[in-house]
Amino acid sequence: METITNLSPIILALPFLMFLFLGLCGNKLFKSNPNIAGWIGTAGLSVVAIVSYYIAIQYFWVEGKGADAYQQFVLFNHEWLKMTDNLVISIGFMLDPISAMMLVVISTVSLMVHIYSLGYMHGEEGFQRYYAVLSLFTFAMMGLVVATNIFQMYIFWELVGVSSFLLISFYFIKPSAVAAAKKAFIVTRFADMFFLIGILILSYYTNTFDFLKLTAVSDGHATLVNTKMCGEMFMGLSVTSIAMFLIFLGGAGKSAMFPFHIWLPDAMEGPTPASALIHAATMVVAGVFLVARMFPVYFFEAHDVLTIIGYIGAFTSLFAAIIACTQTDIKRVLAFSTISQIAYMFVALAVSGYTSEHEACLGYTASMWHLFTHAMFKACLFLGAGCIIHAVHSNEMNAMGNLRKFMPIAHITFLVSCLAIAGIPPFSGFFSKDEILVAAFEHDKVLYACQAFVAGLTAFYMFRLYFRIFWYSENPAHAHHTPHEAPMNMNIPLIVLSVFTCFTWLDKVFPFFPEKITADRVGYELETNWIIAIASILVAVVGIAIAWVLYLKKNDKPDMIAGKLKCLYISASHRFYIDEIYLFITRKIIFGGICVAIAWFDRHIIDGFMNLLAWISRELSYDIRDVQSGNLQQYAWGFLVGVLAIAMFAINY
Amino acid sequence: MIPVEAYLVVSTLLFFIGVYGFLVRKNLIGILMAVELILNAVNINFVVFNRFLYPDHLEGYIYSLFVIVVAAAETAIAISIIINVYRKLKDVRVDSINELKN
Amino acid sequence: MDLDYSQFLSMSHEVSLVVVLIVLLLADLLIKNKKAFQYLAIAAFALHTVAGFYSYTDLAGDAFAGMYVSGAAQSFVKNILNVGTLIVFFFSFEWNNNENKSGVGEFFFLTLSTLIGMYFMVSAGDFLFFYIGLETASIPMAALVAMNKKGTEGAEAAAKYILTASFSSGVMLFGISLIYGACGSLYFDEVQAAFTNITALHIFALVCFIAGVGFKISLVPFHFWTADTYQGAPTGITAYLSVISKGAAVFAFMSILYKAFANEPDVWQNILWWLIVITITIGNLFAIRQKNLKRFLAFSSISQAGYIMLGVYASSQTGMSSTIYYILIYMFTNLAAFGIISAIENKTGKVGMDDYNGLYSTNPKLAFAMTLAMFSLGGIPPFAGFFSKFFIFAAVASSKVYGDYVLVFLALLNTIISLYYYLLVVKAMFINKSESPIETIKIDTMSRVALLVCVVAILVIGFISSIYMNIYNISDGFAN
Amino acid sequence: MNILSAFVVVLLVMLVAVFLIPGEKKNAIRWTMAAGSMVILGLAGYLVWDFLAQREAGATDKFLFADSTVWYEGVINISYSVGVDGVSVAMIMLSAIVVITGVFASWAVEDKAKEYFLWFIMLSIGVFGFFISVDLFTMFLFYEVALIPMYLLIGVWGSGDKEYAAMKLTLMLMGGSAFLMVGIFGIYYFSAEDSGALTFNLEEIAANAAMPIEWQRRFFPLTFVGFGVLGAMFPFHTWSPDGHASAPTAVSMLHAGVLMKLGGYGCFRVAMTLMPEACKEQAWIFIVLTGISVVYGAFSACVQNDLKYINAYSSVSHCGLVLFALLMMNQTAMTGAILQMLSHGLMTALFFALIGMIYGQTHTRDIRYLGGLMQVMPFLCVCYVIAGMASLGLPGLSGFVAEMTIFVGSFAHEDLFHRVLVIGGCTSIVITAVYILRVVGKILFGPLYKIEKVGDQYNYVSEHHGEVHHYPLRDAIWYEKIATIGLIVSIAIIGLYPVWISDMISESLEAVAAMLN
Repeated sequence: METITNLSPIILALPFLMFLFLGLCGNKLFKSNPNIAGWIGTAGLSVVAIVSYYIAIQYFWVEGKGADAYQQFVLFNHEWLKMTDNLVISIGFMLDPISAMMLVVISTVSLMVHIYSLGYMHGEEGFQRYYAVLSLFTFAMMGLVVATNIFQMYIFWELVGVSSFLLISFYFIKPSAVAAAKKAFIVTRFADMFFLIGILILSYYTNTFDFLKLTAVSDGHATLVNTKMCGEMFMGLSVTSIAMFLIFLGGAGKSAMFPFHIWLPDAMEGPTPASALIHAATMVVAGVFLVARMFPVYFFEAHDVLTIIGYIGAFTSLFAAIIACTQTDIKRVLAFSTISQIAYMFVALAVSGYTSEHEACLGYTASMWHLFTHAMFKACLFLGAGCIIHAVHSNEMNAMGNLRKFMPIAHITFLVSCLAIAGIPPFSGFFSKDEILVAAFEHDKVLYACQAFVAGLTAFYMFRLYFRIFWYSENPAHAHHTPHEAPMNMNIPLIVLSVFTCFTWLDKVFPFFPEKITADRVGYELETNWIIAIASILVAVVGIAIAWVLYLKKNDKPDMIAGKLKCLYISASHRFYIDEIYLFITRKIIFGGICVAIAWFDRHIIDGFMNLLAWISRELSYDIRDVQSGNLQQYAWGFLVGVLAIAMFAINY
Repeated sequence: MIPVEAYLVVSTLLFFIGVYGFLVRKNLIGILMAVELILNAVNINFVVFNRFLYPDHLEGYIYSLFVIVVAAAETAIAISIIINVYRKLKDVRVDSINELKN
Repeated sequence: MDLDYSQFLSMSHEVSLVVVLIVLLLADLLIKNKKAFQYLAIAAFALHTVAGFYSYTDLAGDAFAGMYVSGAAQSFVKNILNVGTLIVFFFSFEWNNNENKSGVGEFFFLTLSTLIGMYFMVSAGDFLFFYIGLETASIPMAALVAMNKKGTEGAEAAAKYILTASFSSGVMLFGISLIYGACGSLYFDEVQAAFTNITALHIFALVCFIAGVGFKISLVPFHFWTADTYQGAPTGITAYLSVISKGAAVFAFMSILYKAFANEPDVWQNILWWLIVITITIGNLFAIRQKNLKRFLAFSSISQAGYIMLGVYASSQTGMSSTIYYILIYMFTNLAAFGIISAIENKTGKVGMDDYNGLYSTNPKLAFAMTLAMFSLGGIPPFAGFFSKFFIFAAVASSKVYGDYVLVFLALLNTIISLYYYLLVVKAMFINKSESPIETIKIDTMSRVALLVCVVAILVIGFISSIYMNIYNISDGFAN
Repeated sequence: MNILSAFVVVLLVMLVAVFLIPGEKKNAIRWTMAAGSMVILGLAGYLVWDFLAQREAGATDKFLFADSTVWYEGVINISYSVGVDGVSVAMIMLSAIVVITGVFASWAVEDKAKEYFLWFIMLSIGVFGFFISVDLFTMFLFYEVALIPMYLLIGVWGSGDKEYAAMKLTLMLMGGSAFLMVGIFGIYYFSAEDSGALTFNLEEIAANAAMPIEWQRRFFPLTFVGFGVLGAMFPFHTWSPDGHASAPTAVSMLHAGVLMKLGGYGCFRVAMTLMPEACKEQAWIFIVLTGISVVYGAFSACVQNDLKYINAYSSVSHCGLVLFALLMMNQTAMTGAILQMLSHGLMTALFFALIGMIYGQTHTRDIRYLGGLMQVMPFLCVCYVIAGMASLGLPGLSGFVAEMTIFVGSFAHEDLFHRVLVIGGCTSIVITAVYILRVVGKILFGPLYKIEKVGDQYNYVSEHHGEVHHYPLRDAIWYEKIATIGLIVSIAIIGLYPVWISDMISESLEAVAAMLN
């Protein structure tokens, strides 16, 4: 235990120090040879990874297991800002199953991305900056998952937001990148505002930020919230529900749930490895993590919100999947698939129960499980896409095709990951997604149907992607410029990550999640529900088959179908015009309407009033000038009238 | 005998005649004379008050004497200044001295 | 009762001034060298001033059966007047040497005789003596105003001054006569006893009296002469008018209000409330657009008169002390301003505000001094003007009456306008660019010394609390 | 000598020194300024340290380092009394930092440098004097001493429509102090029961609490508005955009960074502390007003094109937040308000410094005519991004600490209406992000705009009715770096480890908060 406690600060401190070091003096020191900065970053991060692995292993197999449930350790908790005696923001380190799991996910993917970037970002302007920001992001993400109190989470929440901003705007000379970065930051910021308000409401009633206090459960209630907030109403709604819904909105912003999803596709302007790390594997699941973290509160005190979350999730996953079918920019396809997969996780949480008796909390487990697996294969997909883009210098499908013979490693890993995400056994995605479907089935048939359909879509668009890239027809461009296999330091991460997806079926690995990661932290035996499993496999296969038919070879069926479903296709390919709506609201209404009006009001009414006062006094002074006429007798008149008037006044006073 | 009010009426009339003169006369000398009327009204007041109301002191009489004296001095200066004006402007009408205004 | 000559001892100020006068009268006949005469005159008057300081506490007492009263307060006031006059002499030195060669003797003689008139006003014990003082102070003033030989302005200013003065003194006398009729006495203390159970007659009399004195202090609407006369008069005399004669009139006015009309303060406070508001506002509104600095300062001094009257309005010992304090500081400040104007006018003949554009680049010292004066007039700390304003407002506010706070508030709002036009001068000197700024000038030693004195006074007086304390301690001398 | 008086004395010495140095010896003057302000900074640092030490040692009286000398007595009781609690210490530290950075930021002033620095010192004297005073009269004296140099500093050394701006600023602030003065008289003459001796001493007045409520009702609004004008409270804020836009760099820094804090500080120290009952009654009016200025300022900042206007309006928004939180009248919110003063002071000073440095080279502040500066002057631009992040409340920088304390504290208000207002205030954090990123995206990022590269030299090309100017561009030079880095470091210190300063402030607010509830 001591070792863990002593090691744990490294996980936060080291990335932060690396950020400061690389950020402040990276450019100066390594001007001649930027790669050193990359190596330093990678080395530092591998240390972090080792430490997190060690801690996770120690926790899961040695320290964590309590009498019946896994304990929640607070390894350290330093007072950072004291607002009142109770409302204290601390920077701490909480170790419990989900945070331990997240440590592994983050450090793994981050390390892979670090290694990968050594090749991918080689020779880029601002290489040091890139690694500095990666370190910053790792620091922030780690701090987020190990947060001991909701405000610490909010702090690091903002930090991941800004590091995402910095990475998206990495190519800050490209206006599109800048625009995307602004969009990402502002949209998430907008959601964060709700998060903040939620925190305010919650802390106002419960008078604490501490997760342990907030999520403490006894006899079917999240005790604190229940006692403090039960029955509090605001405008006919339970305050608890409002608060928890607002907090969820925060999560929805980061996790790109509808209607906050618009930033994620644009965020692909950033360097591909960064997208893999932030916008596929880790940051975007922060919302899921948040809901999981507050799960007891949601489940016991705001179950209506949980239901809403379920339906939002379901809708988003469907919505995103449909769009993904029509995109031609491979990174955007992946982005939408990410949105849809994260929505899955939300659905899983929504359909989960709390106790682990007869698999009630299967959804919770499945959600975290899917989070894990998805992180791995989606990162792998992105990195693979990175290799491809690196090879053909384009994001567009049309620039690709038939690449399998040029870049076999990328091809294999990509295929594996596609199979995983499509939910084909024995790859990891199958298991996690299957559990989600089971949970949904047991809880709510509508959601199940929706998710099952989305599973099919997923399989379809992923393999559409796969076929378009690696099969389809030779692209004439390749004749004079042959795509080449990526360097080794880019391929290793692909291999590693794809390996992660392959061994879930082992009965050493398989029971890990059910045993260790459950809502009440009590493990249980999981046996597979074969009916649903088969159903989902079938759906997936159908999806793949359709993709096979349409995209294996170049043919006109896709256009024909697109012609059939014209309006659907068009609107889907325009992402259902959500961005345009946003643009209209922000540009026309808020900017053109409110801001301009206020600015005008300020200049002309408020300021005008002040100027008016000045003008009045000046005019007055000109109007009365003739009183001083220079004529002696008029002076005397004034004198006399003055005397009489004053006399009148004084006498009648 | 004539009541005190009568005198006061006279003096008040005189005062306002003087004021009127000051306000309407166009000639500086005339204006000066109007001032004299005002002062005389004042003198009447003092004398009358002293004589009728407070006969046991002489303050009113004294005062009126002083007023007469001061008035003389004032007139002297005023006349000389008016002459000065005449030298400068060849004119002693009040309208002629409104260079300084506003 | 038979005349007791020892009473003249209590008139030491007047006596020594008369001596100075006679000496100068003779010297004017004997000494042909004007410069030497000036030195003599200034020296003699300086001597008188110093003597005044040494004789100002112990010689309390009255003369002429109480027509003349003198005490610590009165003699302090006279000392202030002396200092002011002395500074004016210093500033006028250059002018006397050049434009006024012919009339140096008259200049001093007339000035000093007005001064003696002011002495009388200040330590008047009854209306007769006050009236004599008033006229003695104002009649020679007309001649002084007329000493401006350039163009027709001097003559016109003098004519306007003397005629309106006589008119106003006529009105005032009418009032006094009515007061006499109503109260049966001209002694302030007896009037105080008799001036009760007010009738319309009393009020009308009072108003006439206020009008007469308000003319000297140039309160609106009795102020019309001010601007024209100030503009027309020689700058030195303008300074003298705007500070010394105004100050003396205020003292006299205050002492009379506090003595003769002490029993019915509400009556004249109501009148003053309105007079003050109107005076400050009108003065400011006129000052805003003035281009001629002398005229500008004339209107500024009108609004300043309004502020001064605030202290009178307070009708308390604090009010008196703050009034005296205000005038003391106002004297130094305004004299500094006029000193600079006259210095520049003597050298270049320029008095327009636009002529001052870019003055800082050519004459930084003058511009700096002018800035101090303007800030002080505007009541900006840490300059003396701030303290005087603060104390005079405090005197009004001390009554804890709502109406008084309203008055203070209105006055303060007016300070914004006044600050505006004071800053206009600063702006002209520091900010405005000018293709033909006033060339660098070297002002004569006399003016420089006087200017230095004023500037130092502006800078330090506020910080030396003992000054205000002393004034406070002596200023009960007015009420008895 | 008392350490607090030492601040003023040192400044006076600087005043004399600079006055004596002949104007053409510009470097001598600058280094005198630098040395002097270093001393000030040292004093401030020592003050903080010693203050904390004494509190540790258990010094319990409200004002430490108290010292009092009778000035006027009897007719009117004025004494030069100094003393500091946590709030004033924080403010003094802020002023010291801003002053020294301001000195370095105005290193490049060539025209009439001597006079410039003279007025600059005058301004600083007013600021420090204000913060150390516990006597209402001296406080007010220093307050106005701080106001008036602005006129000349802006009017002479400013840019754009400077005469107008300077005059407007001066008159509006003087108008504020006109309101204020009436309030001060009221406070003074009701400072004690009829028997007791009147006093200007804040502590005694608060202790006597002799002002009857019906008079408080009259004087509280006057006093609050009087200070509120300087605190840029809606609708009395319009001096701020023009004033800041026209002022020279260091003056904007000092004015937005420190002088506007006088407003909030005064509102808290004088209006609220001395007239609590009326404050409780009328707080809601001003809460609404300030709440408006929070959102209003942010919104109008979104569509400005002049960098300084953007920052001025954001100042309106942030300072509105200060008063807003103060009026919530609980310890946490007030602590947040003071923190916000600190952080806003630092970051807005940083903003103005950077804007000044950019403007000094491009000769335009219009964001429509700027772009891609990040490639040209990376140092300045990175600093600008950091400032922006601080201003939109990024954790780890001071803005976040302040705003979160304010929101949490204000939301603890027991009245629902107030809590709803707080939620309204929260929207400002989004709008802030919008206008900050608008600037960052437009002028720092993106491709070069109106900038041409000749060899290694970048030139800014501006055609100004007809003729074309080429202004060479460069990155920051040493004194600019000192100024910006100094500010950034202090922002980061507060942001990374806020607990000590927030505790220091909060403990000195305990009594007031208790009294106001």
